Amino acid sequence: MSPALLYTGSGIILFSIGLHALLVHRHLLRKILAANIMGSGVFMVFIAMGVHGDSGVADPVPQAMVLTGIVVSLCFTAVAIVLAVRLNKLTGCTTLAVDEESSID
Amino acid sequence: MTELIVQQQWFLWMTLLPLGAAVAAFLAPRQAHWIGLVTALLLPLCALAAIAAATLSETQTITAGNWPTPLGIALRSDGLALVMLAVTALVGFIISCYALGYFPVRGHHQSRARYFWPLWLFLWGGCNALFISGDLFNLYVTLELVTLASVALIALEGGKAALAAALRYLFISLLGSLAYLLGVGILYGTYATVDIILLGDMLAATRLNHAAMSLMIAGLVLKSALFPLHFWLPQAHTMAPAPVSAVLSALVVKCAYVILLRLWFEVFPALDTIAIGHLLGLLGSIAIIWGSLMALRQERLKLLIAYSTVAQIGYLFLVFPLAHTETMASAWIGGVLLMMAHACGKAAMFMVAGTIHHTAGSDRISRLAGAGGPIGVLVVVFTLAAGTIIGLPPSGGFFAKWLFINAALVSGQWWYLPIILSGTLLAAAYIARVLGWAFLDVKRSSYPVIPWMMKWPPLVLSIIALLFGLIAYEPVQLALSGAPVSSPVLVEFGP
Amino acid sequence: MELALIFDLILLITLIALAWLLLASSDIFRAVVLFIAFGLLLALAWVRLGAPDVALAEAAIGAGITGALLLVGLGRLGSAEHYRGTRTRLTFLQRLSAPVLIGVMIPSISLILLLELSLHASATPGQQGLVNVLLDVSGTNHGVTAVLMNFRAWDTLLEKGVLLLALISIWSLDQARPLFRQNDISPQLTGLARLLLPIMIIVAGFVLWQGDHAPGGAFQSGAILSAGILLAILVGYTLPTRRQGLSLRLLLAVGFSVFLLVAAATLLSSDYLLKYPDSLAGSLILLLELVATASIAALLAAAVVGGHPPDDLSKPVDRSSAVNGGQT
Amino acid sequence: MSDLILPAILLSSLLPGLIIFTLPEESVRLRTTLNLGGAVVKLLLVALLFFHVAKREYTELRLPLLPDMELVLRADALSLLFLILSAFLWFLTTIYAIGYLEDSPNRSRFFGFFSLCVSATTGIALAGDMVTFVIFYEALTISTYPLVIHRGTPAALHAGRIYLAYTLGGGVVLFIATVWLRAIAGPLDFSPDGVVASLDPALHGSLTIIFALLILSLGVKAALVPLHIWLPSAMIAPAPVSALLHAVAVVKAGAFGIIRVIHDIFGIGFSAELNLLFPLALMAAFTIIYGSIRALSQNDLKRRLAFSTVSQVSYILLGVAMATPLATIGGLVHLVHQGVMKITLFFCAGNLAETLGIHKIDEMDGVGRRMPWTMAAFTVAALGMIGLPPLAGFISKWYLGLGGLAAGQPWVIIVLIGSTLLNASYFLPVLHRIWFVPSRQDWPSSTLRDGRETTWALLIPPLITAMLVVMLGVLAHSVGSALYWVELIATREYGP
Amino acid sequence: MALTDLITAFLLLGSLGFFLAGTLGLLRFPDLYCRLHALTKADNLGLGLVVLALMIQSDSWQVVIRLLLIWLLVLVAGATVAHLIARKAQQDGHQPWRR
Repeated sequence: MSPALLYTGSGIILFSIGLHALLVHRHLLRKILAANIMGSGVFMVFIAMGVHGDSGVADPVPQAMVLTGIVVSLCFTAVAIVLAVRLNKLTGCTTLAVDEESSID
Repeated sequence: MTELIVQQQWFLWMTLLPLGAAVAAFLAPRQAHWIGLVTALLLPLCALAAIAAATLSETQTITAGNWPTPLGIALRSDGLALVMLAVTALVGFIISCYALGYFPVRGHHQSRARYFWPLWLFLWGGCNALFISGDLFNLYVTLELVTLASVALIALEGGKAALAAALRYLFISLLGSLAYLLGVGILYGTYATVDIILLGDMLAATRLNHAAMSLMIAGLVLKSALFPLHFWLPQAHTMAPAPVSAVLSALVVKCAYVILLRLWFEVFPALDTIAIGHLLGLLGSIAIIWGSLMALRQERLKLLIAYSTVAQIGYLFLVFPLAHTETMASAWIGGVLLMMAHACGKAAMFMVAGTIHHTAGSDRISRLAGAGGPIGVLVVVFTLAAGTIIGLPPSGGFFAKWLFINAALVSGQWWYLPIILSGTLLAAAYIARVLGWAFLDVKRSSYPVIPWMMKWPPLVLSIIALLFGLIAYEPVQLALSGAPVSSPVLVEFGP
Repeated sequence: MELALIFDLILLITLIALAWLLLASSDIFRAVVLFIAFGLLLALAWVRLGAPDVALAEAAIGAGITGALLLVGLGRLGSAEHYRGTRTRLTFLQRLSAPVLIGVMIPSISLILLLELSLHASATPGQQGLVNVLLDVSGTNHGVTAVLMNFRAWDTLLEKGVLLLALISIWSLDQARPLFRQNDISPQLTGLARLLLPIMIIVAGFVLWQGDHAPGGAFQSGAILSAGILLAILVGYTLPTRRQGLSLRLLLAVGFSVFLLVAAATLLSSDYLLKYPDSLAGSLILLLELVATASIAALLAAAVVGGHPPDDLSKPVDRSSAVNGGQT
Repeated sequence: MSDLILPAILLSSLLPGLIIFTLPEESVRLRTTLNLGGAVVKLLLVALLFFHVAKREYTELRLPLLPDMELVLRADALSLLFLILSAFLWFLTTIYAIGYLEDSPNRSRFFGFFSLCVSATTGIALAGDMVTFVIFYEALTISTYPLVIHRGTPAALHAGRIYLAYTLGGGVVLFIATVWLRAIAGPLDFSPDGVVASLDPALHGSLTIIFALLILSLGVKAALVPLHIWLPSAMIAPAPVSALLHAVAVVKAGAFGIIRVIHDIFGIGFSAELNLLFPLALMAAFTIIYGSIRALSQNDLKRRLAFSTVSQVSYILLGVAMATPLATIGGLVHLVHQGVMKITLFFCAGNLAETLGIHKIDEMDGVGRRMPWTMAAFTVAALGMIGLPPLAGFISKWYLGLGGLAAGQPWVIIVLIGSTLLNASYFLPVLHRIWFVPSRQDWPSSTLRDGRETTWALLIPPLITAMLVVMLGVLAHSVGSALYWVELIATREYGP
Repeated sequence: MALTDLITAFLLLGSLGFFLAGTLGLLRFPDLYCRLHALTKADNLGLGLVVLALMIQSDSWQVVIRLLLIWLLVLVAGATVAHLIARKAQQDGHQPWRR
């Protein structure tokens, strides 16, 4: 059991935990947290699978990709939070439950 | 002159131009609409130049920075990319014209107008960057660019339903793209490259690769709203302002699908895709029937159109099971043709629905009763555009269905015939229902005058959509250049 | 080696447990705080994986900016967490899809992946070698920076676009609202800010310069600067907002614009997107990093503030909210 | 020049149609000019083409659609037959429709689709291969649907739904059959010997199924029993539409398609070899009798005419299905003759409805005194339908009978005689009511200044077509008549 | 094992004690003000010991200065934050715990 494999597996577990929470939870902030944890899991797979041998130095290419990915997921988080706040201001809810009733017009 | 055209990498300019214009529109909000219009005028010209350049030059792939491919990002001007660039330029141009009328520069909603332009230009640039990308990670970044812009555009309407739809779309997209990205990560970990061409050469049929493939396909299927993962689409597409609905249905859904096409035909041919192909075909078939039935039940025009998109996406996914060795080109071209035709037709339909909403005060289908005068013309435009959705000749949809049926017959998968046919009839039924209301002989109220820009652009686009089949030869030839398929387009039964 | 493995194990178990706890906790504030802790531990994991660049970014973003975003958002959402009241009517398929996904797909996919990964671990040499070979001509001495700013600069350009786009999206959604009550500035905080701001600027500059040969770079540096800006906002600093905040807009957009201009210039001169001339590569990357840092700092801070500046439009706005919103 | 004439013929109605869509309701003059201008231009172009084809100068235009698929427009003798018929009758119907729809709402919409409909019909006539034919055939379906529901009443919408269900259902079957045939046989250019005769005998089974699918799908529009349901219900449409549907566009498109399939895709010899024609002949014969019997019991004038159409169109199919030169002549010439006669009848029925509000046969007592000219035209056409010599209908039936004998199928004679008797028994009572029964009510007197029975626009077209009914019969053997032209086709088809 | 290592270990163990005490205080003390008190005091000292331990281990004076800076910054930030929290609590009306 090499450390790289350990981290890869943990990444997948984090991804799954996040996926589960994203689907199950209603509260918008919790969904956002879940998506972030999913993302962390993916990034961990990226980096850990790029670790080769015992050199202990990760491949710079996936590192760069993960940096890009972190920024992208930060952007989504920021927009999602503002959307959630805005929605909360209009409906008083912190969930997506509103669109069923208001979908008529 | 010729040299000037060949020497410039026009397809790259097509990504830089809208992105630059988006920044400009952000910096100068009062001039945003002019910046948008000029860009929308320039991009079709660039597309023509890019096509001309591509037909004259040999190379279809360059890399950013000219670094060798495992390291650099491949940017491709192959047939698929050029065709999508061109269609996006055409549809985008017309939608931009329409948006000029839809978002008045002065008056109550001017903040929406100001933010529409930079967001839309970002989306356009993102789409273009996506179409030319030959690198799985770069595709992820471009896809997210497109998604984020779409989310903001949906939310632009400002109502709570729109915000909820936008937020749901955001979560769904995140889910989809993270699944895709996980697959990319696994592929990179195994092969140390994310270049489509290199991966296509190296990939072996291991279980790990199959898992990566499943993840990527699942993520993209979610993003392209295939049944049963379509549940987010109707709300997202109907709650947005009309030009945005047009953009989403015509272009954004296609983005994920284009990636899927590239993956399926260029990255994964070595893998065992038959079962997944059949699964996608099955889901596509259900989507056709389910989407059409739901469209038939809708009370609101925009929802009807959105569900029709769900059904049309179903057709797109028939490509995968139908693409056997001998029918590969049929299915592939059919899919590409349907994408183009649907982009034109659906954009026109959403724009008409927006205009009707604007004019009649609601997009309830029953409000169309006795539609005459200005609305009558709109209904006609709607019908013309719907021709391509039903698959009436000479629209592109007709020839796409021809190719699908041809592929289904020759590959011996006759069970897709009744699906395609009932989809056609159901589509005719839901369009006829709209027409029926519009033709209903009742006394009608007078309607306000329709702005010029909200009437003519959809008309032009719907006529293009209806007659697309007559001019499809050139686009199809273009798409075939550098296509990952090499069988004849119209296949005959083998001996 | 064994000790290291045990450390890894403890770290990963803690991470997973934290993730589970924070997602399952009934108190959303607690979840956010745990998430910040999760981010810090994750940074440790990146260090363990030999990715200090990512670790820096994770600490600055995962724990820092994202945490700030979440806390500010939580504050604005209000404490009322009445999401049990309205139950959504799910369709049958929606009802079905979640359990199927959770119950069948996740375990099976995870299992397959884990099984396969154990067979395929470290099958390829990666691109380490290639990057090292080309490092000399890349204009920088640090692998990750070379990849980010040169080899895969197109990705980075688009990523900068995403960042700007996110801000435009935020501005399109809402008007900036105050982060705090105006009469609430503590003199101690002001003192701290006076002390910290210069240090932060120096540290940001250091991290940026560091990026040329060691972990660091525009993003990490920008994140530090943005924290400084937020601190400045918290103690009541304002920027002039004449001409609809054009200067602010320029600052936000300059990173992406310069990147675009460089892309256009290289495309014009060499027919290849973002192919820097050999002699200019170093200075171009430095320029790009500088403007990117400035923009990132402004963008991140503006994202936390959340909303367009109040004078963005001519329509009348609520005076009280116009005071300290978008003047990063 | 001759390359451009074919698209020009198409565009002469397509372009005015598209422009008319965008016209506001009030611009009557511009719309009328466009309508008539397009019709006249088309007529002139068709005449020009006629002389080319008469000299055996066939023009052809190919436009690539997909790799290995082309849009083929070609003018041969058979297409000219249909083309002349549609161009000429469109011209008259346009005049009639302008008069008929005066002051009614939504005229821009109506004339727009009307022009599209004629463009599609023209395209069907000029189609040079099966793909092109299918394209225009489906286009015809969709452009007639708005015309059928034009009135916007619930009944009209219901009829429209039935119409659409039948024709589109037929359309998709035709589509599949064509794709299948294309996948078996390659390019499907119409050629006198057919294109499938040389195929591997192992494929004959598939070919038989395809033939059946083609005939069934085309039979929807040609109103073969039991696929005819839509036709009587579509009577709800305005009279010019009915006239066009029955005489020129829709039913004829179906019949024309069947002719094309038998003659130019499968080839007469090959069809006969596969024993495909006899079932068709039986179906046609059954339709002839069934349509006539149903017509007997209809009180609504237009419904009676509709069932008469069901019956009469199958004469064409019967003639074609018997596969002898004489029978073919009879069938093809009936394509023209039935069109001219039936359009006259519908014009007259429209005049009754528009001027006097008469829809039912039992309201027609003595109407001949109030509208003598219209009723004279009606009488001529009805007698022609019955087959009274020397009118047009007689010529068709004569050749059909001769053809049946020549083919060794004397039962055809019985069918013809039976149908003639039935024709007589549903038309003669109407004529009797018109002329000999005294009117039961006072008709509103003419509002026109000179006391004409109705406006010129409504009167001229039926008179011209009635005259044609006479001339096509009397002058059947002179140069330029329909019979002359059809004989030309038959000799080119079967050899001298 | 050199002397420096021994000292380092000793210092780290000491810091552990302080952290433990701080954490215990955080968990067990009755009100916010007491908890703040326990946390800031004990943790600052604990961190100081850790920093000291690392300083002994480091081999260049630059690192020593950096470590010192870090500790000072944490001290300042910790003090300010503790003050802010306490002030907010007081404004919100939290009464200090009394026996």
